[in-house]
Formats: sequence, structure tokens, C-alpha cells
Amino acid sequence: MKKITIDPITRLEGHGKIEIFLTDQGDVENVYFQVPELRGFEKFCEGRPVEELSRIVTKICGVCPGCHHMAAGKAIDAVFGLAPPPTALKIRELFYMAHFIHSHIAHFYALAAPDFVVGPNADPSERNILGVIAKVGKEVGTEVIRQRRLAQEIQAMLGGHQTHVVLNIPGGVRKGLTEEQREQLIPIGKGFQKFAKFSLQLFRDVVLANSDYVNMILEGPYNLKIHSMGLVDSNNKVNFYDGMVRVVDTEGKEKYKYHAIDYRDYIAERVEPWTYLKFPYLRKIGWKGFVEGQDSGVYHATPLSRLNAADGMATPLANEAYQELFSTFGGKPVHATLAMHWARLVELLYAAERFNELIKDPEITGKELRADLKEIVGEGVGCVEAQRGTLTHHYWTDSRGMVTKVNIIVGTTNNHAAICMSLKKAAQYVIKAGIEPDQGILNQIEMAFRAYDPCFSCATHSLPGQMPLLVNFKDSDGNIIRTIQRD
Amino acid sequence: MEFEPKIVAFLCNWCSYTGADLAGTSRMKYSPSLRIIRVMCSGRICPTFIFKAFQEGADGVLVCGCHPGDCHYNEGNYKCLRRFKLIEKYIRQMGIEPDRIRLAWISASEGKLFAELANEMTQTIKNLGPSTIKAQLEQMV
Amino acid sequence: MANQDKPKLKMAIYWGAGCGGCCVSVLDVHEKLFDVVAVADLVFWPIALDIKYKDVEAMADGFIDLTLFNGAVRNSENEHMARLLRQKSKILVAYGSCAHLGGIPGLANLTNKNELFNRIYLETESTLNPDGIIPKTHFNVTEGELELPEFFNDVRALNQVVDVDYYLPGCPPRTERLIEVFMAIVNKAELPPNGSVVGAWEKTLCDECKRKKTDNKVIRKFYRPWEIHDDGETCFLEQGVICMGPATRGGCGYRCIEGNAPCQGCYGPPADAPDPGAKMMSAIGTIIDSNLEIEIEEIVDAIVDPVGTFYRFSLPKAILRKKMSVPKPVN
Amino acid sequence: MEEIRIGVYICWCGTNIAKNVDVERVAAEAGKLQGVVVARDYKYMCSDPGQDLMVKDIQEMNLNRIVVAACSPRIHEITFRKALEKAGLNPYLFQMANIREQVSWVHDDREKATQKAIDLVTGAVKRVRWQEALNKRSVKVNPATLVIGGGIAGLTAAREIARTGRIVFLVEKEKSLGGMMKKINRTFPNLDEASKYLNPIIEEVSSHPHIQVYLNSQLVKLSGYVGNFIGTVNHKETQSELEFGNIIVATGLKPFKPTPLSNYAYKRLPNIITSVEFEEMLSKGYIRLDSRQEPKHVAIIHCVGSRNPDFLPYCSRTCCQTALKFANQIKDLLPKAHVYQIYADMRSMSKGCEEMYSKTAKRGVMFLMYDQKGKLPYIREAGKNEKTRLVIEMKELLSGEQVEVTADLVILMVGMEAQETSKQLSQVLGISRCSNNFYIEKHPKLDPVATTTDGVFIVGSCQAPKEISDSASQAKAAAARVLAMINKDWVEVEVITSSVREEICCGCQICVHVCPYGAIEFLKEKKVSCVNEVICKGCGTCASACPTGAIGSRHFTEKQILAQIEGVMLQLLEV
Repeated sequence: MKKITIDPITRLEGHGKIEIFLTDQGDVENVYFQVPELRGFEKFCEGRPVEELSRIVTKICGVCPGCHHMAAGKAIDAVFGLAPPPTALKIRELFYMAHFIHSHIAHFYALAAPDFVVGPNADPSERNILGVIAKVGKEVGTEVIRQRRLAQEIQAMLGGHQTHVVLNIPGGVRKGLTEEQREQLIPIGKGFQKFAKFSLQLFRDVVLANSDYVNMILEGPYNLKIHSMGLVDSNNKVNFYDGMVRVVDTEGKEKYKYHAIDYRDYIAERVEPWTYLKFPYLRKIGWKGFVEGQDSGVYHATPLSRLNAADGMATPLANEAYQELFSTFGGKPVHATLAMHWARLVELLYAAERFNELIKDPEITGKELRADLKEIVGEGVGCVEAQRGTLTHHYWTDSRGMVTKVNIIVGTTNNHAAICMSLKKAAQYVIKAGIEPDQGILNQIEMAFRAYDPCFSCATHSLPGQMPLLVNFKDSDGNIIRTIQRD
Repeated sequence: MEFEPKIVAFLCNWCSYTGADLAGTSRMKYSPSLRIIRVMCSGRICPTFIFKAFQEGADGVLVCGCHPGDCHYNEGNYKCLRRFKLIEKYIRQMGIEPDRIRLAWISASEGKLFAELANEMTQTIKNLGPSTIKAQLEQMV
Repeated sequence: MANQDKPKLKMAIYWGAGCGGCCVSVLDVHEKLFDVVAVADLVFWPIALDIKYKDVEAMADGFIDLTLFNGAVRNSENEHMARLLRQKSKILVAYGSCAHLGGIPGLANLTNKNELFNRIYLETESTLNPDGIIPKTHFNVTEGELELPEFFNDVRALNQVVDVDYYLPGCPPRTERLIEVFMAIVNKAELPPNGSVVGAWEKTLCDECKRKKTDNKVIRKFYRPWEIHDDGETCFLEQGVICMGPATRGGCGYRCIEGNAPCQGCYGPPADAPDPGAKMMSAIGTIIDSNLEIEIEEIVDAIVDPVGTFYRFSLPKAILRKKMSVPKPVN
Repeated sequence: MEEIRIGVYICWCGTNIAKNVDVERVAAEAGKLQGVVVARDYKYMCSDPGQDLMVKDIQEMNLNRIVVAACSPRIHEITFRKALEKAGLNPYLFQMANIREQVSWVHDDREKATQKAIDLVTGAVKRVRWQEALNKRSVKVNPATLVIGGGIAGLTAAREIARTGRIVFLVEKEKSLGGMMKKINRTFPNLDEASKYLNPIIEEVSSHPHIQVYLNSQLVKLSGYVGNFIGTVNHKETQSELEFGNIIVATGLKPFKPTPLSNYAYKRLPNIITSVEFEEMLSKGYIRLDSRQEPKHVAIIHCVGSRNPDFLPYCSRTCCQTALKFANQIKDLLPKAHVYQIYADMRSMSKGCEEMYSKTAKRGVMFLMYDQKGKLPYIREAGKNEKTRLVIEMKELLSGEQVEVTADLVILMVGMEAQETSKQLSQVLGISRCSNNFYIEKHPKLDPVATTTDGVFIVGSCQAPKEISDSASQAKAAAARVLAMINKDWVEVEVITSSVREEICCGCQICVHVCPYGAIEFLKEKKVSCVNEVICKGCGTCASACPTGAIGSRHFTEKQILAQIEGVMLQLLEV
């Protein structure tokens, strides 16, 4: 039996690694996606004052620190039994929209676009952000970078630290928004919206107008019939910051809708001895292995799953885009993994629109930023939608608010099983007995997985420079038989 | 062979160190476990010194100053006391038995008391057994 | 823009036990990206793993001009890469708090591998693990063997594994500092002696902090940030909230202070501090405003987490770098 | 950096050290340490040949660091530093290991003592490598002197200094000079008139061209340091700033008010007066009752307030003599009167007083001893048929009998306590007070008129209750100290001080209030702290309070102390 190791992958917590086992005939026998790293926040957060967790857990991920900051902030509010005043909530959400805008822009242009704009089989050395820029022109490239920078700067303005934000304090926020700042943000918000619409148009022109791409998106290997999870507001519209968790089945029917605090009734995590990352699944269904379908406990929590799990978007333009997406696929739910890129852009538009709603809201410059402490409840759950999945933080404290226990289910972890399955499907599809895999084929395997998460993707399409990918064909004794290198 | 602790003792020049000298001039016998380091005032003693002593293998650390109100520099001993309370808390958090560190007031006339203190502390450390801190710090696993 | 005839700087960035925030701080060069690309080639990036190990292994020693190593050393893979990159790099920079001092992951030195695995794989409330499965470094699946790096008991800073040429502190480092250092290297400017901290000031944060400060540094009661209503302009210490600013190098641009949050020390201690937290601990102890033992104990009691306060980013580099396991007394 | 060349000398101190410590082995082990060029043991290092041996080595082997393991540095550090100087080496490149007081004299187990000695020497060797040359510094002395208090002590000091042509500022809080002594009629033991001594001094002081007297005045603020003080003196509404080089504190004491001791019925029953009130009566030249009649029975009760744990735990020192003096004065004025000394302990110390005691006893004065630990004498109003108006009930200790003493006049020998102003002034001057609120001298035996604050001296009863002669001699002693300093024209200041590295100091100002001497100032324009090394006493507390490491403590640097810790813990010899 042969074993292929594809190992160009990064992670949230730890680097990713793909192991492909081939039958003697050369067909794919099985695929394993391993996360070899662990830091153990759940353990070493114990003993800290709970209010510090909002500053500590951002260090779980520097790519989406804002998500952990928000989940922690909400969990801490709950520990202190506090309900932040409206202004505080709006400032938090405003910050959060900026966070989504920066992350979604980065992912689409730096990580996803190269596959479509430059092409899945193009020369890998061009298949990166610079390649995209070369195709779409430097003005656009500069604009991409500019928009992301503005989003980052807004995070710094509101949260002090542009990466490891310090915005939240129990019961509210540390810093308000001044009139001047608001004035400053209005034009920037307009810019975001314009740019989001531009990006959707780009997707239509480059991807949807290209039948090869459309077929690729619809093709079997990039489809996964599993459940979809996402936060929804009272009207079942997509919400990033707050709401109830909704799960729809593979047919698109609502299966569960629950308050985050009850997450343990609906989600369980499985441990496999061959990876440090756990596998969450739908508890009531149970773990049936890495299998698709209505009876499998496997689900995903991604931009696409959020759209699947909701009845629409809460803002007009985004809602139109939402309708367009599903009508293009002939209804809900959509199981096309690659449609996640499209869904991400729909979310980008929503984030921009919501940003503009908030910035116009008179309460956003309010002076009441904090609720005062009454008593320490001692337990709290905080749940938000991270760019790459539903994120849940659960804290327990003693009577002084010192942390006794922590449980965290990170966005990407939700998709761990799904990623493994998508990879296996793609591999089985592109690696055929007798056909020697080339770099294009390898890239198509990665595309299946890249759709899930920028942290997993920036690997092969990162900054310009030499970023080769290489595959070793090993026999069962692990000897390398042949190597494909793209460079 | 019986465990003979090594205790690093920081003594202020004016009271404690003189008290220790008095124990000597009065020929009082006490345990040879102390390694005395003289500072001008207990207010000079910084947490670093205590941590360093443990890192180097000390089984215990003793800090002595003038009695409250008698500090040669008015308040140095109070500042030492304040730091010491914080150090104690930190030491506990780091899993070190708090009894391995001790703060005591010894005046220039309390040679006898110093000798007793030395024996007392030595006994405390003997009961605790040898410090494993140095060994634990040296092993990276 | 640097001129084109100059050979490009070969640059590598590796991501150990960190969060990726350091990589984001590199991305935050924003438009300056084009300048960077003009003078540097990225020959290695954290994400390309053992394949790239082989590529790196294939490189001649010293082939890489500059390596930014971010993240702490948490497992055998991190350690292997640290050694490999040291060997292949002319200049190895410990980039960011984790590589510099152990960082936030270093707080895990308050616990150990077993406690940590038990919590995460057995006890966590959402985990269903009746068979008590724990990930293994070598495991045989039906199709063959799968390997995982070995998880260490202690977290280490980079220089506890290999020699480091420079330390560029911060969680993450402020991008402006990175560019300054980067350009200095590109332009072959005079570099400080090996082992120096670069991209940070000699003076600590208070020097550039915009908050109003006086000599009124006596504290009768310590407050947790939510216990006071910060007026947004008075020195945190003078409001009774512990701020690591006085004992933490400047250079970060007092960004946390700008967000009305006290400094927690990510830029690390000033030059030649034998212990990263002891000096601040000593300062804080000294300014307690009482001479009565019981009162002092009450005041100290309000400092609820000394280790997490004074060693938030630096526990692995403390003189007492990990929690001691006390053997049960034999009787 | 220069090559470190260390010489180590192990003293036997005859057999004092050699008996319990294997000095040869200590020297041998020391010889193995890094940087040690020579390690010797010698019978008496402090002896001239011992020092010469060291000096010779320094010069011949050009040693630049010296360690001597011998007695306590508190005994011979100075001696050896001088020897280094003699050899042309800076005296601070020297470290002592105390292997006598802290090793050979306290440990019998020779093996363990030797081991400990080796560790201490190793510590000293590791430390001395980091020690730096320090240079003595001095400041000019302002020849003017401030004297606080216009009693006999202050007056004497002021006069002594002024007579040499130096300026004196004399500050007195009362409206006139003289202090307690002015209230005294005659002095013991010779019953001379106090005014005979006091008035000429007051005369001379008030008219002296070099003395400026400030009455109704108080020192409220003081800045500067030895040789260069600046003081603010409040007098009535006005204020004046004075500059002077030294301060002599002579604020005296005040009599105890006996009212709280209800058993003595003071102010409750007639004809019960304090010793001070009796002095005034004597000054008027008579002894009489409220009724203007002369008393036939006079009782003098001792230790009123003094030696009483609830009031003044200490002995007021002058009351016994005064009581004896009173007895004689009464006998002189009213030869027929019966005088009773009701005492707890007779303490007729001081020259001529014991003689006065026996003389008084011979004049038919009755001495009755009461038990201070037990029930104190109790004064009640006499009944109709008793011959006096007052009766004192007491247990007479020597006879063991319960007795009743009849009296028509009772004199309470009240104790003496510190001035209320002593606290406020101690803070202004930065000197400390004992548990009884009197000022503390620098050394109880060897430096009784100086304080721990250089340039500030304490004389007379502000240090503890005293009789006139003691106050006068202290005043003259302090004056001599001050004049010596003035004539020398400069004063040496502490070398072991703190200093700030401005390039590191972040201006957090934590150090400012940490200094007990106010030696640290924050320079606003430079945004850094700065240590006034003349005021600094070198306790090093600021160095350990500085969060940046900008403040260093000379001769006790972090490097030096950490190296010493490393040294004493270094396992050289496995036992």
C-alpha cells in the first residue's frame, strides 16, 4: 500500500497535515487530516481572574482574535450576571463587523480568488495574491489591501490593540465612540459596501461566467451532504454577534434551534488518537463515523452553513445576494463546498451594510458604556459566529470570579470531520489508479479544504515568493517512491 | 547521612546582622545551615534574591530586619514586610511550600533569639525535606 | 523602493506554538507589502510543514538571511524546526512574545502535560470519551501508521532551545517596529550586539504613556479593572489597577492603554532584568500603603493572581519558570 | 574590562577561628576559584604584619580585588579598607567573609563549620569580582547653626557656638527664654539659686551680636542636607527662611499632669500641689497653705506618673533629688514642720546627691516606702477629729504595716514627659523617636548627641529627662561637634548611595515616596527621577522598588548580591 503525505497546511491551533493511503492498485483507500498542535487554553486559563480571559483567549488565534474576544466578553458578562447597555452592544457589533470585513476580504482575495481568478491549474508561483493583482490590475489590488487596512484600523480605533483587542470589560466596553470618530467612519462604511458589491460582481464575472468553474463547483467531489449550523436572530436571519443556534438537516429542514447555553445537549466532541483536535458532532444523532447524510452526526459551521441555516440576511442588499445564491443552485440547502466562497462574499456585504446601520445609529455614540456589577453568578456561556464557524466559550468561576473551569469549542473544530471527508472525496476523485497526480491535481485536493477556512488555507497562497507544494509517494514502509514538486 | 539544609539568610546590617554577631560573641551554638548575606537594610531585599537562592538550590530562605519602628532607615523593614507578603503568595502559586521562606525581626541585642531562630528554621526545613526546585528547574521535558 | 540590482533578502517565517497574530502583524505592512516584496523573497512560510522541512533541510547552512521565528516551543516539531532554522539562518530572530518569553502559551507552565490532556480529552464538559482515548505520537490505523509530534511537559522560549540573534518583542510586535528592523537589515545598517532586543525602546512604557501620572504611587487597595470607573486619563497604578507599564519596554505604541486597558507586559522587561516579573512584584509590594501585617495581607489578597499578573507573557523565562510539583511528605 | 585578580586571606584569629575551622583547607579551596591569584591563611590578618602581607601581595601580584575571611566586617572592615588604600587600591574593591562571629564561634562541628566557611568565602569571591571603585565625596558646610529650644541646653549650645564668632539662629516656641530651668528656684545638691546661673546666659544670648533669637517661633519646614539646610521658621504671622549647616535640637520636656491618678486627689482636695507648682511657691519665698497658714505636716509623694506602666514607664531621673532638695528647703523655711518622703525607690544618683540624701535623713525627715507594683498611696480628706486636713493611706513596705500619714500639704513629684510638639518636629527633621516619644540618638553609648540624620544633634531633655549639668554638657558636646565640622569647612557624605540611570528611568515616580529621606526628586523637564546623593543614606530600598532597574544601589548592586548568592550555594566540597 502507498501513502501520500500532503503537508502544506496551516491551522488555527496547530499545523495541518494530510495523509492519503492508496491501495496497491493506486486508488485512494483513506485520507486522514491531522492537527498536530495543542496549546491547552482550557487548562491554563484556570486560576485566572475571569475578566482577564477576554484578553487571554484572543491569543488562541491571531487571525480571528476578535471572535474569541467577543465570545469571552459574552461569557464573562454572564458570569457577572450583567447585561451591557445598548451603546456597548452596538459598539461591540460595530467592531465585530469590521473584524468580519477584514477577515473575509483577506480570505477571498489572498486565499480563494487565486484558484478562480488565476486558475486552479495555473502556475502555482502565480497562483497567489500578486497573481490576482496581475489579473485584475494593481488599482484593484491596492484597493483590496486598503479596504483590509481600513477594517484593521477601525478595530484598533475601537479596541485599542489592532490584533489582540481589549474592547470588552464585564458588562460593556472600555471605550466609547466620539462624534468625530463616527463622522470619520461614515465614508469608510460606504466604501466597504461599495467594495463588497464589487467583490460579488467580480465573483459573477470571473467564476459564474466560467462554465468550467461552475461545473467544478457542482461536481461531486466538492459536495458534502451534511447538516448546517449557524446563529440566527429572532427572524431567523443570519447574525454574527448574537442569537440562537439553528441547525438544519441535509434537506434544509430545521432540526434544532437552541440557546447557546444548552450547547452540551446538542453537541458532543469525539477524541481520535491520531490527531490533537477533537471532532464535534450532533449529540442527539451520535457519532456514526466520517459519513454523510441525514443520519450522520457530522455538520459544518461555515459561511455557507450559516446561509443554509438561516431564512435570509437581515440587510436588503445582502438578502438579494442571498436569494441569488440559492436560486442559482436551485434552492436550499446548498452542499457545494466551493460555494462557501460565494457565501463569504454575501456575508461581506451583510457586514458592510450592518456596519453602516450601526454607524448611523444615534445610540452608537452614547455615554453609558458599562453595567455595574451586582453579584457573581459563577458560570457563563458566550457564543458568536466566527468567520470560520460557531464559536462557544464556557466559563465557571468561584465566588470571587476566579476561573475554576473552561470549555471552548473553536469555530474550525466544528468542521474538523467535514474537512476530513471533503479531502477524502476530492482525493478519491482526482487520484485515479494509473493516472499520475500532478500539481494541478494536488491543488484540487487542497481547494476542497481551502474553502473552509483562511487559517487552513493561507498555506499555499500566502504572500508572494517561493511557495512550492510537494507530494511524496511512499510505499507502505514509508519509503518515498516519487515526488511531485510545484515551484 | 542526615540531611543538612542550606538556608540563605539575608540580614540587615544594623539590627539582624549585629544580632547574629552578638550570638557569636556570646558563643551561642546553633545549626550551621545558614549562609548569611548582608544588606544595608531589609528594604533592599528584592524578590529576585529569594528566587535566585531557590534556583541555586537553597532549601530555605530567611529574611531578617530590624523590629517594626526600629529600622535604621525609618521604614525599610515595613517595605520588606509588604514585599514579603506578596512573595509568599507568589511562592504558594508556584507550588513551593511557604514554610521554605521566613521573615523575622531580630534586633542588635537579640543574639539568643537569632540562634533560636536559626535552629527553629533549620528544623522546619528538615521536616519539609530537601528542596527539589533546582532539580525540577534543570530538567526540561 | 530598494534598487533591483541588490540580491533579494531570503526571508523565512515559522509559526511555532503561537496564534498567528505575529503573521498578521507581518501582513499589516498593508500597502508597504510591495516595498517588502521588492527587496525580499520568502523562502519559507510557517504553513509549509515537513515537506518544507525537507526543502529547508536541503538548503545550505546559512542559506536563509533572516528567519522570524514566532510562537513558543511546545512540542517536538517546534523544537526540530527551531534547531533546523537556526542551522540554516544567518540571523534568527525570536519574533513576538511567545518566541521571546514563552508568551501566553507559557502560562501552561502552571500545569503539566497530564493535567492538560486529562482536562481537554477526558474532563471537558462537551467531550464524550468513554474509552478514555488520548492522542498518541504513533498510532496504527487499519491503513498504516500515523504520527503526531510529541507534546512537551514545559513550554519554552526560543532561546531555551537554540541560540537567538535578536529578540523582537510584542504580542504581536508592532508592525512599524518590524519594518524598521527589517529595513535596517536590508540596508545592512549597524546592528546591535547579538542577543539584543530590537524593535523596542530602552525605556519602559510609562515614558511614552499619555496618561497623567504623579508621584502619588501609594496603594491602599488594589482594584480589578471592572471594580473602578476608569477616568480614561489617570495613570492606572494611581487608580489602584496594576499596570505592567513601568516594567515593560516601550515600542508597542501603548495600544492597550489607548483602549483604556492596563499594560500586561507583552513587550517584556527592560534590559538585563534577571527575572521578568520580580521587579514589578517588588515595586508593587513596596508601594502598599500600610505598615500593619494584617492590613497588608488584606491588600495583597486583592492581587488575585500574582503569576498571571507579573508573568502573563513571560513565565517560561522566569527564574522559577514552572510550577513545582511538591512530592508528598513521607511519614 | 580589566582582568580580575583576587587575593583571598583567611584569618585564624589565633585559635578563635582556627580551632573550629580548617583554615588551610578553606584557603586551598578558595585558591581553586576563578580569578583567585593568591589565597593564604595567616594568624592575625588585622595585625600590622597581617596587613603588610596583604599590601605586599597587592603590589607585587597587582591584585585588584581582595577578600578577607575573618571576624565581622562590623569590626574590621574599616581596618582592611585602609590597608587597601595604603596599597593604592580603592577601598571598596574589598569584601569580608565573617567566619568568626558567624562560623567558628557558633559551630562546634569542625567539618560543617569548615564547609560553611568555604561557602561564605566563595560567596565573597564571587561578589567581589563585581565590586566597583567608589570615591569619597564631601560638601561645604554653611557655618551658621540652628538651635531649637531656648532652655538651658539650647542656650548653652548657642552661646558656645556664638562665642567663636559663628552665627546662631535660636528658635524658642515660648515668649521668653529659659525653659524649665526658669521655673526652678534652687538647684540640687547645693541649693544654689537657679537664676544665678541662668540669667547671665539668657543675658548674653539675647544681646549677642551673632545670635538671632526668634521667640514665639517654630521650625515648620526643612529641606537640604548636612552642611546646607534651609529651614522655614514661623513666628506669629510672619515667616522667615533661614540657611544653616547644622541643627541642635534642645526642645526639652514638660511635666506630667497628675489628674488621671485619682488616688492623689489632685485639684480635687485642697493643698495638693505638683513639684513644679511648689518650685513657684518657693521662688515667691514662702511655703503656705490656701489658708495662708504655714503647714505643719508636709508629705512628698514620689514617682507620680513615673515608672508607671500606665503613664510614664520610665524613671524621670530628677525627681528624687528634687524631693530631697525640697525637704531641705522646707526644713530651712519651717524648721518645725514634719516632712515625709513617700517614695518607691530612692534614686539619688549624680554627683553629691547621695550625700544630700544622708544629710536630709539626718534632719529628721521621715522616709516611707510604698509598693509601686501594689496599691498606690491614697489621699483622703481627714475626719473632724484628726489633726490635719489630709490623710495619706499607704502600705509601708519596710515595716509591712498599713499606715496613715497625716499632712496639710502634699507635694506630688510629677514625672517628666516629651513635648507634644516632638512628633511634628521629628517629622520635619527626619529623626526618630523612642516608644516614650523622646528623640533617639545615633548610638546610645558611643554617639549620644548625634542622630541618624547627619547634621542634626539632640541635647538635653528632648532625648530623655536630665538634670541641668547633663544638659549643659550635652549642649557643649554638640556645640563642639558642630564647630569641628564648621572649622573643617567640609563634611564627608555617604559613598554607598543609590543613583539613577537616566537612559533607563521611565519616570513612573514610584521611587519618590519610597525614600525615607526625601532624597529622590522627579525632574519634570527630563521626565526622570534623580537621587540627591548627599541626602541618600544608601539603604537601597529604592533600588528594589524601581520597576525598571534604573536605580542602582552602590556596593549592593543586584549583580553583586546575585553573585554572592550563587557563591554561597556553590557546592565546592561534597561532605
